Order: sequence, then structure tokens, then C-alpha cells
Amino acid sequence: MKIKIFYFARLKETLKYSTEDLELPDEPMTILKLKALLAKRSDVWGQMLMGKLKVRAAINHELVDDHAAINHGDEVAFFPPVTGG
Amino acid sequence: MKIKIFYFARLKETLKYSTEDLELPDEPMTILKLKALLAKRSDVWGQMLMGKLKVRAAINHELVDDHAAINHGDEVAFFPPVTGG
Amino acid sequence: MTVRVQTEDFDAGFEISRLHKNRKDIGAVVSFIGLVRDLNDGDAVSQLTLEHYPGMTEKSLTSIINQAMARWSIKDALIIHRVGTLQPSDQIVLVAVSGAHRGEAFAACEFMMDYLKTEAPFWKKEVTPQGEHWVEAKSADDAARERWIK
Amino acid sequence: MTVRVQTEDFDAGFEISRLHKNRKDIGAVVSFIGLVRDLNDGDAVSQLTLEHYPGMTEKSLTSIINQAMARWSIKDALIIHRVGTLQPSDQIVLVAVSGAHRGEAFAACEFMMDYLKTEAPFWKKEVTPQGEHWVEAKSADDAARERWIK
Repeated sequence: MKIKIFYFARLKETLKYSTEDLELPDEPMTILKLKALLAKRSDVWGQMLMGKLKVRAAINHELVDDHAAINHGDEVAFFPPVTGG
Repeated sequence: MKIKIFYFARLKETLKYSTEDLELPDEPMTILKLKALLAKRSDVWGQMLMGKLKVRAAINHELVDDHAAINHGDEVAFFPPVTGG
Repeated sequence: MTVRVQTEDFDAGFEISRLHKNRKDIGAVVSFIGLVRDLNDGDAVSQLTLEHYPGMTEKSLTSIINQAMARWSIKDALIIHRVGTLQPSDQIVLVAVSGAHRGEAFAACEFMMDYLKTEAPFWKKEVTPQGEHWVEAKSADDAARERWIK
Repeated sequence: MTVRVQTEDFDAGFEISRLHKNRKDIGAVVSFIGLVRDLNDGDAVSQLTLEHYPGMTEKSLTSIINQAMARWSIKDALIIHRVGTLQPSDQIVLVAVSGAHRGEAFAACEFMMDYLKTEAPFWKKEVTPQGEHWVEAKSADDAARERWIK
């Protein structure tokens, strides 16, 4: 399945990625599994997604938790806790 | 002792008094005693000051209760519960 | 600190901006505008007259601001209240508070309105199809004020 | 209902007046303005950059208004949030609510700010004498949001 990922704020800046299209095996996928997969790319990816920093995630513009299921065509986003207002 | 009294809102309208200067005997006076004194003027004064209507009082621009002492030169006011804002 | 009792209307945006304009220490401004509704407690209201107690009113509003400033860490506050004859949709009152943080500004602004509603010497008289009548004080307003006493 | 995310400044007074002007069913308008302070968590701030997640931001703010409208009897609400580069004393956000009664308008406005602070995808980066850094989320903001869950 194909998904689109966006990164924001500290994640975007540190990973030097703002968006990417990703092809994943056609098997059940969750936010946690996706983070673990991306974390294998390098130490900095591991630190950013599975380290001490809190990471929040959205699927199709809705905040979700680690157990949320990801489906073909989804827009996934990773970002730090929000600090607007 | 001499005091000044103001009446507001429903009290002013019904009693047809907005202000008066009053000479009182030189003895301890409270809001409650003053109300009882004024209530003797007529039925309508009794209804307005000692009847079912809630009456609030101020001495020198401060809200006070029935037991507050009135002194020579004070400005006393009687009015219904406030309804501004 | 600003306290004004006036017959003329006020420019809420201008008054609110005075609480923070060109100030770099203000992070939060909370404001309340009270307006005349054409329906109050089931009565159609075509006109409203506000009476007050000159002299005591200003002292009462100043005291309300002072109490809020003693209780919360806020930077500035204002109360503007109109008197005289008003129509539905007219502005009656503006209460605004500025501070560093939103929690304290919200609390102080609501506190000031709850105290104004129960302590400031204003009285409303409504004109309805059934005639004129003085507005009755609401026990809900007393209850709102009681929340702050602890 | 109005939701806007924009780089340009806003006229808070004009926006607030749109919630009640010529309406006779509004008795209360509560508004919050958030501003850039030159001191945040002990750091001197000379500049602030706000990043957001286009698309999600608007949905998130709309959802916050819908939640407030489902929970309280309010008539209208607006959220305007700026993004881009801001200086101390600049306006960041305006949240305003109109309704018949003040208690519900106050609650809805504070609820909306508490949710915006913890759910709307905005991120602040500060410029200080020590350099640039991303602002850390505050546990006080999470606690403020928790108050509404019951």
C-alpha cells in the first residue's frame, strides 16, 4: 500500500524531510509499527521517532494514538506536541 | 445627628423620593432601626422597606447589612438588589 | 486601570487594544461585552433604561478591579458601563483584563462580571408589550458570585 | 462560524463585533486575544515563528468550535490564528464566542483556547539571545485541557 507522510517542526528540521511518499507491504500497519520502521533508517530517525521526545501523530488530519491503523492512501503526519495559541 | 438618604430604582419610583436630609435623635442607629423608623411613615413605606421585597443598603457608598451602624454625616442609600451588567 | 460610566456607546476594539498595544509583557487579553437582548426571561424587550448611583458606582467598579488585581497576577483591567436608555443589540458593558497568562485573565474577567452583576449599583427597567417593569435580580447571579468565595 | 489561518494581522474589534452586530439575541460576547511576549519561560524573546499543518489546522479549529457548540448553548464563534514570523506585542490568536448568557460564553471561550493549545497543529520557534529553539509544550496546558473531560 502507498501512504504519504508529513513531518513538522523539530521533526521536519532535524530529519530534513517535510514530506515523502512511502510504499509499504500490504499487511496491517499501525502508527507504532510505522514509527519503528522509520526509526531503523538511522540513529537520528530513531531518536526523533522512538526516543525520549514525545511524538504525536495524525492520520488524514485527525490526531491518533500509537494503535491507530494506517490504510492505503492515508496521509500520516508526525510532529511534536503542539504549541500554538 | 443629621444624615442624607438616597433611594433608587423601584424604591425611588414608588416612594416618590430620590433623596432627603433627615435629623435623627443622637442615639445608636443601625440600618435596620432606620428602616423600621421610615416604615412607620405609611403603608407604602412599610411595604417598600420592611415588606417582602429585598432591600439593600449602602453607607457612604459601601454595601452594608442590617446591623451596620449609622453615624452623623453619613450618606445612606436604599435600593433593590442590583441588576446591571 | 479604567472605570467609566457613560451614556454614549463605546468602541470595544479600541478599548481592548489599549490594554495591550505596544506592551511586550502581555500574553493574554480576555474581554466580555454585555448586550441588550430583545428577549429576557420570556418577555419581549423593546427598550431598556439603566439607572445607577453616581459616586458609589465608580467606587464599586474600582473596588472590583482592585479585588481582581489582588487575587490574580494580572497587568491591567477596565470596566465601561453604560447608563440611560438602550435598545436591543446595544452594548451595555465591557469588562477586559490583560495579563501574562490566559488562565488568570479568564478567571479575573469572569470574577469581575460576577461581582459587577451582584454588587455594582445599576438597575434595569425594561419596556415590554405588557408595560414597563424593573428587572428582578437573579439567584443564578448570586450563585455565580458565591463560587468565588472560598 | 469563522476559522481563519493567516499571516496578516487581524482587527480584533471588527471581528468581535461581527459576532453580535445588529443581532438582538446575543447577550454576551467573550473573547480571548493571545499575544507575543518578550519573555517566555525566562528567555528573552526577540522574534517568534509559527509553523502549522495546512489542511489539518482548519479542520482542527472547526472541530473545536463544533465541540464547543455541542456542549454549550452558544450562538456563534470564531477562531483566527496567525502563522509566520511575529514580534513581541504582535497578536497571535483571537477566539471569540457569542451567546445569550455569560456563563456559557465564558466556558466555551476558555474551552476553545484550552483545546487549541493542546490539539491544533501549530508550533512556535523562538529567537532568543541564545539562538533559536522550538517552544516546549507545557504540562499546564494539558492540565487545563483535562479539566473539561468529565
